[in-house]
Amino acid sequence: MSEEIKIGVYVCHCGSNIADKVDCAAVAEFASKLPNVTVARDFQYMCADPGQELIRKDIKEQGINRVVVASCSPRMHEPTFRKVCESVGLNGYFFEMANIREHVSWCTEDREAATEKAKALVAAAVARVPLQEPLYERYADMNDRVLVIGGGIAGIEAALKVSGGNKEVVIVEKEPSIGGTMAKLDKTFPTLDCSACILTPKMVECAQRDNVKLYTYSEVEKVDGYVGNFTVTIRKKARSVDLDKCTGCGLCITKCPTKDIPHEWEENLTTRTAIFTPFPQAVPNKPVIDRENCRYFTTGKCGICAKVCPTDAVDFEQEDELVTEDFGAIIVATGFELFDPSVGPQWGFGKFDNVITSLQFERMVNASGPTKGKVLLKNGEEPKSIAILHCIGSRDENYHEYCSRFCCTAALKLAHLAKEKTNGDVYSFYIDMRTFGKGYEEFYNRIMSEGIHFIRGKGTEVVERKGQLLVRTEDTLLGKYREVPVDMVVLMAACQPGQDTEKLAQTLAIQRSADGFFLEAHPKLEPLKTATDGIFLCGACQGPKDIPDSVAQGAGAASEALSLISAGKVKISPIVARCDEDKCGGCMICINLCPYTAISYDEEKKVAVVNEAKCKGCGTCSGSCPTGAMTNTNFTDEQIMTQIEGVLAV
Amino acid sequence: MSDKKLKLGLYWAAGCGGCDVAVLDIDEKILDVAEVADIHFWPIAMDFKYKDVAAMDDGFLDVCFLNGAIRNSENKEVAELLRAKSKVLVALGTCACYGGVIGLANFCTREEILETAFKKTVSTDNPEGIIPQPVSEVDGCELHIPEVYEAVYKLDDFVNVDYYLPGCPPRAELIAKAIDAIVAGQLPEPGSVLLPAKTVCDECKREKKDRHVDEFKRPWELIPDEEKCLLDQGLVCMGPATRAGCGAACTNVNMPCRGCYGPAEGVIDQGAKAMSAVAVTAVSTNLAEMEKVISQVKDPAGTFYMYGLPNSLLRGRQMKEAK
Amino acid sequence: MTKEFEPRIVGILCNWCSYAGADLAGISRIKYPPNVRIVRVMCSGRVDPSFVLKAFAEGADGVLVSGCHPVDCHYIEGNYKMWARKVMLETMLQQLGIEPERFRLTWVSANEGELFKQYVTEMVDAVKKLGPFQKPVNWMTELLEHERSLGTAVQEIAAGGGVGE
Amino acid sequence: MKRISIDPITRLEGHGKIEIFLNDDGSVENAFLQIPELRGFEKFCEGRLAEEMPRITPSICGVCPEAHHLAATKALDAVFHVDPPGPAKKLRELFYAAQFVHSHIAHFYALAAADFVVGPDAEPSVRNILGVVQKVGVEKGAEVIKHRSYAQKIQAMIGGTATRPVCGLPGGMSKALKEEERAEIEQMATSTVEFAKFTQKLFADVVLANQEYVDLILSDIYADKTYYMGLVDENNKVNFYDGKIRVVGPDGKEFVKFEAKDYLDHVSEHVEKWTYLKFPFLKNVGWKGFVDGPESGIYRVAPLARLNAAEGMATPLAQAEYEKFYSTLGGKPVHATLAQHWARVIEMLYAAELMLQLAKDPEITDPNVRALPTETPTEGVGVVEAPRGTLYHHYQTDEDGVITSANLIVGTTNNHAGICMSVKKAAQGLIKKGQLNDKLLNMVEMAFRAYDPCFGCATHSLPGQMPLEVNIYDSNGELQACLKR
Repeated sequence: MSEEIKIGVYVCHCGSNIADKVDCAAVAEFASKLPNVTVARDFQYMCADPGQELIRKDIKEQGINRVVVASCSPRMHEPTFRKVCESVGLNGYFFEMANIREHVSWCTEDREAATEKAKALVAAAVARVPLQEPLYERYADMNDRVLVIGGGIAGIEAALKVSGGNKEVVIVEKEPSIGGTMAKLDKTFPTLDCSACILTPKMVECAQRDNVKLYTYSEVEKVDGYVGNFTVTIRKKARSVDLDKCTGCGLCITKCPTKDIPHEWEENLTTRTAIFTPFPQAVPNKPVIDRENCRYFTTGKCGICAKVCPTDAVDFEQEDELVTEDFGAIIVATGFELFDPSVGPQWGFGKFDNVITSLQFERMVNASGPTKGKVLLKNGEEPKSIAILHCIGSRDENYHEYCSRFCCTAALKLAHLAKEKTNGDVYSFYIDMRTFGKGYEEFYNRIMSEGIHFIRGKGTEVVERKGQLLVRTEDTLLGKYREVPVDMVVLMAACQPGQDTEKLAQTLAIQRSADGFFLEAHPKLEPLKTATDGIFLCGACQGPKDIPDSVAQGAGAASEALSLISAGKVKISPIVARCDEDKCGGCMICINLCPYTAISYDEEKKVAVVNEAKCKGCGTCSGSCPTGAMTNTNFTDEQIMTQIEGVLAV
Repeated sequence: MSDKKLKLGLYWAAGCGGCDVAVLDIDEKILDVAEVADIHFWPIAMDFKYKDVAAMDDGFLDVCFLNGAIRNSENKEVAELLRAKSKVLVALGTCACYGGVIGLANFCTREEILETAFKKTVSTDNPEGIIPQPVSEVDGCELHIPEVYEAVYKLDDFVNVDYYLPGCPPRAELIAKAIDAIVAGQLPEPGSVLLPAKTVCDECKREKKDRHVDEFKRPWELIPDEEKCLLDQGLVCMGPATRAGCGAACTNVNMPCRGCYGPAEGVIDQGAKAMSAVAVTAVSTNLAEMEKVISQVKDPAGTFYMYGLPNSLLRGRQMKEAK
Repeated sequence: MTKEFEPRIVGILCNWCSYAGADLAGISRIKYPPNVRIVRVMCSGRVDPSFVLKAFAEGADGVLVSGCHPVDCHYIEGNYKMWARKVMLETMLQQLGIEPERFRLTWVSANEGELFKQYVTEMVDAVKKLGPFQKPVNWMTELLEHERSLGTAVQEIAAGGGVGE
Repeated sequence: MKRISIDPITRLEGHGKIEIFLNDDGSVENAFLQIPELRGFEKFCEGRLAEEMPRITPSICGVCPEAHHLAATKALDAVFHVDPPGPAKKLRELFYAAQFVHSHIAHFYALAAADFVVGPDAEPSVRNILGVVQKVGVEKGAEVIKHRSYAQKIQAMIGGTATRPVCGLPGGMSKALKEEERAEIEQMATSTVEFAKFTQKLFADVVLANQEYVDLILSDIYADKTYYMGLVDENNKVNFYDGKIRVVGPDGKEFVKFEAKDYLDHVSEHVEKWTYLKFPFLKNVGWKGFVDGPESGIYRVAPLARLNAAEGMATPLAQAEYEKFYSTLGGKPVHATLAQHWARVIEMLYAAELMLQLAKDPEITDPNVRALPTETPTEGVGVVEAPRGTLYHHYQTDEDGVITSANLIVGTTNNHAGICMSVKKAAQGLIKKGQLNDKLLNMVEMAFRAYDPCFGCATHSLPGQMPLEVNIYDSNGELQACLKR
């Protein structure tokens, strides 16, 4: 740059806030002698109108082209002074601030030492500011469609709220039907209202709204782009049934000759056919062919379903289909899965017939479930005693350290249902009773009055002696080791991240916390955001959550997404990383360093390329770029090193 | 180019002679050079003498290639003399440009070096504890040897250098190319490095992928995959931080780069940059684990500054006694 | 008049936690030694080890780098990346004859003004005990002689600090 | 005797210097070879990773870097207690034979040949490689360039680069040789054997056919009766890469034969205050000053010493030359310093033959070139014959394989005392009554040039063919003559 550098330095008294400890006039006098400084002034309040006017006047009249204000923290007034510069046509990044209030006058006892320190900071700013480059904020266009990944209660709620805002939304659900875990529940705590009764209407609404598009039996394959401009590739798995033609009459299901396949949706408590709908209220209520078990696909013979289908909807030739859709925002609502208790042989799950999981019990007590609402042992008899074991896989160093949150209250609900259905002895083995939600403690009190036996002690082992199950525990209230004989054991298995979480985290380029759930941008202030702009979280994919919390988060995430896409434009901060292609050796060190996947590798040019819309300007890539090709705007190596020289010049 | 032949000079200061061998390695091309240029000074091959140089007018030589670092007052004086006699001075080789391997001596003091060489080494038989002296008398004959400097310096610490051609040694093709550029009068801006701005990674054909290291390995600890990046395989490699030019000679034979072509364009401290790039390949969210992995790199300063300690920000070990 | 040695320490602080923590110390009127001069970066992940070496080369008596606590990084894990560099840098500094007390990486959050004071105070005390950072005296002498022989002004490189100590 | 002043130019030239002092009669009173520098490898290698030594120590010398590379690598084999697979050893040997070809061509043609081909009393302006090329013809000059270049290329193929090889690792080599590389090497080696044969013929035609030269070689002023040291294989044949160190006495009889690891029992280094270069000597004979004979522990190394210390060459053509060598020069041992040149060209032939033999060895492309060390590193000695003499690298490490101490005794250092004696003797024999002329001075210079002294190696400081000056002072310390190279 051939232009002569003319720096204006303005030392603020901040009333007496600075002037009490710093000899502002001396600092200004010192500054006036530094290289390139044209004017140096001290003034009562730089941030007030007269102070700002001083800067404007010098820029206009004295041709000042770099501004240094020594006052408070840049975290306070940096934007103020940038605007001042811009108001008279000087780029806001030709401005630098020296923090002589928070970092000098307010924290230093000795006036002389404070003045010296203030001089050092001013010298550094004056040294640095000539190296600063003009930077400009930019905007990118914003697509206003929203993708919701996961069609459980959180995703459904989020989708409906976005749709309610008159924006298009797409739900991608990997199962043949939306509904998620909630669809499997019988009653919901603490009100004990029927789960299906409150969920089904929402599911149906998703199917019916014009601006909601459902991709069931589908998965997100690839995500490109950045906030406002995501391009998502969705794999529609071959359903073998043409959804447009199928009327959902169910004839095919009744005729299917393969009837002995374990029914996953019923937690394997019963069997299903090869062509099936997971449950009666499924949305879409249309079948899918399980190709692994279908005779047509395994032996090439059969095809009965196709023959009986009145609308010719069965399509054996169907293949996986890849579709791409564009979105401005993505909401992740992939939920959780249940811990598999067979991992710990001490609980006897998978070994003893009558040790079951909470969700199996849930299906058992459901009127439309495999036992038509009856609690039955494997032999068909009703159990006389049932043990409910809390914290299976939760709060356990060997499995998951965290508390799964909803299982205490769910266990209370199941205890109530067990008592109601069997009138037998019900034992609840707990470590602590954590009933934190609104109305939950009251629910606990109610159940306690129902004659359930609460044993404060973790059910550490389930054994069988002479055909009788025994639950072993250390009763911490009695301080005694106990063995409790029961007919049935219900394990309150932990809530854990779904198996796909890791893969999806990579696809979306979002982080997971140590427990494996997706990581929010900030646990308190940004609980629904991820570190990647435009991608939000809700429900149990972020951590264990019950229904009220999941619904609240679904609505919250929808609000985040709506707020984002409604702005119409994406603002891109000028503080970003930039790669000098001439210098970049293509070592790819930076690529892994970027938490936002903002850096990609150009195979042809063999250089790193920054997507400035994704970049947040942290400069970490720059800090480890071995060639200096990667620079951090407004924080270049040269600028920082010069600033270091500057602070040491005094 | 004028009709008159170019006047060339070549010289080494504190170096190993490898740069001169590299000049010889241009092979038959040296005969082409002889056609367009007269070599007025080249101690390895010619019988011109120092006094001939001293007698030259200032700026007599069109171009002088000087290799080797500055280790004692003689090196410095010759460098100053040749600077005066040359229109263009080229620092040839890493020692002249950045200090080179012998710059590792800046980890020690002169005293430590003398003590080790003449007293501590196991085969030395020196009951009287003699240390060679600058001036000594033997049987009435007074003998002089120069005193070595406390540290190793690069050439531009003492004289103005017009061009830098680093490499240990610079590849013969690069020397030939530089000579061609000189002959054609097509030299870039003074102060430039006569090499591409890219780094060794750009020249290395190995596949870079993972950029995450679970364990740093020493070259003798594994037989590396011949296709994959050595750094990805846990070998500390300076390739990312080293100027291109060598054609990835070391990684071609399965050995990691040690940075002999010096820093990338504009980089102030090659070792610090390389260290920063290598260290972050071990990043994890487990601080203790990370510390364990990174501590597997045993001699980071010696490794990352193997060819450029005198060119680093700190130039060497600070002279306080090692604790 | 023997004035007590006042070390000059360069503090390189991340914008979101430590710089804000230092701001809070000021806002809370917490008094601490004036020896630390702060340079702001957006994230401790930005801190190139060259900055630390540069500070020493310019005559700093100590360098304090500070970022967010491990799980709190505004940019997710920039601070872990700095930690990685720090581990290796510490060994390098030791090899280069710089006492460990002169370089420190700390975690200070935006609400830890007191902690910032504590770290600064500890570091200033420790560096005071060590005395000024000693530049390579003898080498500089050789270079200085050269400068003099050229009749040029003595460069700041030697005036930076500690020469003659 | 008093020195009056030092010419500033002299200071500039002091890379290596010989100071000759005359007495009142104008005859030689004393002579010294001084080495002015040292770079301190032994010290600054401390703290480095052991495996970096084969990469660091070639910086000692750019002329024989492979010697340092392999000595260091062999020392690492010992430090890590690992034995490289057979193919790795062969590959190292092939690589190393190429180094000898390169180095011996460079020395013989560029530096030594001028004295014989052009003549010791020729004008200095033609007494150089260009003069040699004029005599033998430009075509042959191109052959010299070509074969030196072949040797460099072979080293680069195996080692990464010729001047900074990186292939050596404890337990083997970093990369196996590919078939297409082998085929190319075979071709180049075949040509090199022919070239080496031509060189023998040239030597015979130019030197041996001229009785004056033969007399000069055998003249007493160029003879020092010292011990000789060199590596030999199990048949006591010359070997550059491996074997035992054999020392023969001035009488030509075996004095001792020892393993590399035991070198400290046999070799010590003496220190003088007037040079940075030490003086190795046979510990069991002792340092007796700069004198020859069986009572003095001074020994010599390099081509002549290798031939003297061995009982033959392991390849047929070289063996025939070996026999001719001793029959022409009057049997073993040959004490004539100038016979170094002949010995060197015989070694060139041996190296070329060895190169060809190894290039044809089916095992040379075997991919099994690495054995991974499994034991804790400790201490080790690696010895090879560098072109300029026996080279010792000795390292000790901590359990992490970080060097805790290093000791290096390099080719030219071994010859330091010998060179001092040879120069003094030649000067005494040639300079009478202060009479000096260029021929006489060059003939003094020939005494040290024969050693192909590499002070780069020796001081771990300076390059191979360095400027060296000879100053001759009269009894008043006045500079009488100055010879510079």
